[in-house]
Amino acid sequence: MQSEWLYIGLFLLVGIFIPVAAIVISALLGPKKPNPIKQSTYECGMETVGVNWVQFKAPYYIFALIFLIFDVETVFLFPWAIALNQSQPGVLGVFVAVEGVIFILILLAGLVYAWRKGALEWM
Amino acid sequence: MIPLSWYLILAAALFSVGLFGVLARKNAIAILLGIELMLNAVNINLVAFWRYGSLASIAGQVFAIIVFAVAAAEVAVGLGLVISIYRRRNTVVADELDLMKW
Amino acid sequence: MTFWSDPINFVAQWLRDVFTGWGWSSGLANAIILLLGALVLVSFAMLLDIFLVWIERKVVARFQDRLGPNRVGPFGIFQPFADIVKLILKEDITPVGADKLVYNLAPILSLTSVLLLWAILPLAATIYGADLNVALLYLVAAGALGTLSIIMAGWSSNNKYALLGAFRMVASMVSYEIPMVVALLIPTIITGSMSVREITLAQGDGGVWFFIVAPLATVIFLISAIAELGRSPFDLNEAESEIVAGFHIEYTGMKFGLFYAGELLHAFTFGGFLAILFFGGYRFFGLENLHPLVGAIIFLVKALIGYWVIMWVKYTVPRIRIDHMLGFNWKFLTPLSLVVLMVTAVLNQALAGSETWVYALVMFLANVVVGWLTLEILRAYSRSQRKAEEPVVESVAQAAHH
Amino acid sequence: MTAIQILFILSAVVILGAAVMVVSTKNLVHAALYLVAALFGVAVLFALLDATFLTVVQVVVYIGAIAILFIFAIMLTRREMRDQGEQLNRGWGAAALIGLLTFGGLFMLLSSWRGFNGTAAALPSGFDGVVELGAALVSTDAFVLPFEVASVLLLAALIGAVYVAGTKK
Repeated sequence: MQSEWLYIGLFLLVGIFIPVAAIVISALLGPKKPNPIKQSTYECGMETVGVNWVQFKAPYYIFALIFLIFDVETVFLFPWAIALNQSQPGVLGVFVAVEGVIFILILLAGLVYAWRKGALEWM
Repeated sequence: MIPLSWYLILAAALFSVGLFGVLARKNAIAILLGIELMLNAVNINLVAFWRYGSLASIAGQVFAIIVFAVAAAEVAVGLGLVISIYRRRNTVVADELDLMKW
Repeated sequence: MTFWSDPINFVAQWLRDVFTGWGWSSGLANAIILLLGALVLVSFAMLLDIFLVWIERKVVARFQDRLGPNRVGPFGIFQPFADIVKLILKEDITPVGADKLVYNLAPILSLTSVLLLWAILPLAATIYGADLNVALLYLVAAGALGTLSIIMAGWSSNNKYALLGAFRMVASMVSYEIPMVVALLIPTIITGSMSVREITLAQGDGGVWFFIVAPLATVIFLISAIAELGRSPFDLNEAESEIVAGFHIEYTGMKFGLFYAGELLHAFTFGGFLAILFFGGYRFFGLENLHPLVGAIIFLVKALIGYWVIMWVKYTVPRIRIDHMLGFNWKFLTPLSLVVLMVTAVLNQALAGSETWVYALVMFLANVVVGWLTLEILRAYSRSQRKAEEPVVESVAQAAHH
Repeated sequence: MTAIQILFILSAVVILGAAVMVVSTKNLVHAALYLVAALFGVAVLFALLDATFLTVVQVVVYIGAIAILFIFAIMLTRREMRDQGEQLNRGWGAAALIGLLTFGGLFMLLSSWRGFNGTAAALPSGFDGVVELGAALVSTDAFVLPFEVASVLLLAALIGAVYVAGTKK
């Protein structure tokens, strides 16, 4: 696996180099005439009112939270999905599938709870 | 080849830095950031012990995955508590949350 | 192995001989060859990206009954080059109060996260980069970096609209990541591997393309891919009429160009992954055996078709509201994908060792049944909704009458 | 000094430098972004340790989900996000001492262990960590119980977090 990671590491370097080069070339060639109006925050021509870091609705956070739990769940499911095909056919194989099904059903119960609690609504 | 000691020393240092963050930070969210560092130090150790120990038992990696789940649960509940407290008390400074002091 | 039968590996082998002939160690020679390979592939992707700009503009013009660029070169094909020159020569404006480092890192990370996907694309049987055994999770991981770049751009711009757009975008991207990951789990179950190369191989000799075995997963993957890309109908991050342009509102010149290039290349790459996961990748009924380059062309054509479908959706369907969008994901797409996953897993085990056509047929029928049940449930739900609303409408009408 | 060792030292420097910034920077969003850098460094270490699956999981879960949630929480709890001012509490000197003592204690403890300078055996050819992991997670002799318990843990976390964070004022 290490040569695969070496390739991806080199790919990362090249992938960072290309956009950096683009920005540097553009910075060298482009004009630089800053003035306060040009650099002010863009709000369709209106003067900016108040601070720019406004506070957010809580639902954004709730959705990110539910996502976090489900994301971790999928991490567990990937090894299970691979183990499915490695297991023996027959009753034992179905048993392996059932283990995962139980896992998913428990998580679905969480989703149902969040749904009933109204956490999936955009308040 | 990297000796095991390098990983262990790095993990110990990372754990100590995280511990400092947990003890010294005022902001409750920053304290949770420190806990994340400590959990990562633990994970480095677990995986290093798996790699340098017996490869046949995959226990080190399984433990590391369980740590991922625990970290996710901890962050979800911890940040949930912080936000709930913030709504009621309008502060996230851990020292000011002294309702239960007595 | 001659040059004609396998050009890429032939050149790699030749370079290896040259390098070791210079007295380099084999490890260094290998690293340099990999670096050259990465350079060639990234340059190819960027060149392709330039033509994607032209394709996108031409196609959207046809959808909207216009001509599109037609002045620079035949069919306006050199228009993107003129655009690039313009973008390079534009002034780069950093707004007051922006967090400079994060502000500059965000567009770089945005394009890099897309380019990283090309490291695992199998272009043909012998033309592929890294054959990771966790390639599908790698796809999700690169998407995670993209999400991070958006939140960095939105936060560092010091602009309300930018932050609002970033929050919307991230909320939708992470939400739709769940059905996407579940859709990725289904080819994993069928193949027993997360490697994109093995998934392509499993759809070859003696196998069927996975969109027959898993039609619902194909649709779920397509929908969540469109959401992940932030394209219409899920382009709430831009929503010109509400938040002007979303997270990249303050970006000018080349930095904006990087976001734009990243978006187009991302869409094309997802077209490619759609082809790999569900439509056989570089395979086309044995035609790919003629020559590796034929396989690469087949793959690119399939990816272009996938890209075209994404464009077709983008320019046909209007934007939907954010609560509808998140509701659609969490209340419909996620439960549906998990149900499909469970059915696929159990059937895959029950059918282990059976003939390919039996396996494909049963899987297809199971998908049809699940899809039909879903439609029935939806129909019943909308009927009950309509019943709940009707009396209100009548009473309002009566009140107005009196 | 081999290339692998140089790579290790580079990532170690990144991890520790970023970790120090996480616990000391005043801007909390920066702290979260430094955390991302530290986590990415740990992912590189996992790749060096041949734990392919954990490498991508580190990026997917930590950077893609946990770091995002942190940034959301920071933005939710700050009316004005650029708060300057002191971020360390009064006892930070004692905390630093405890941190140093912990490191010293761990170092003493570990260096007296005979496996401290152990080296890794080469991976057997055809070793696929993901397949091994999957087999272990579903095997009744190994980790099927933790596998299911993890699901219950996540369910509990989901219910708890939605209950705590979702209540309206």
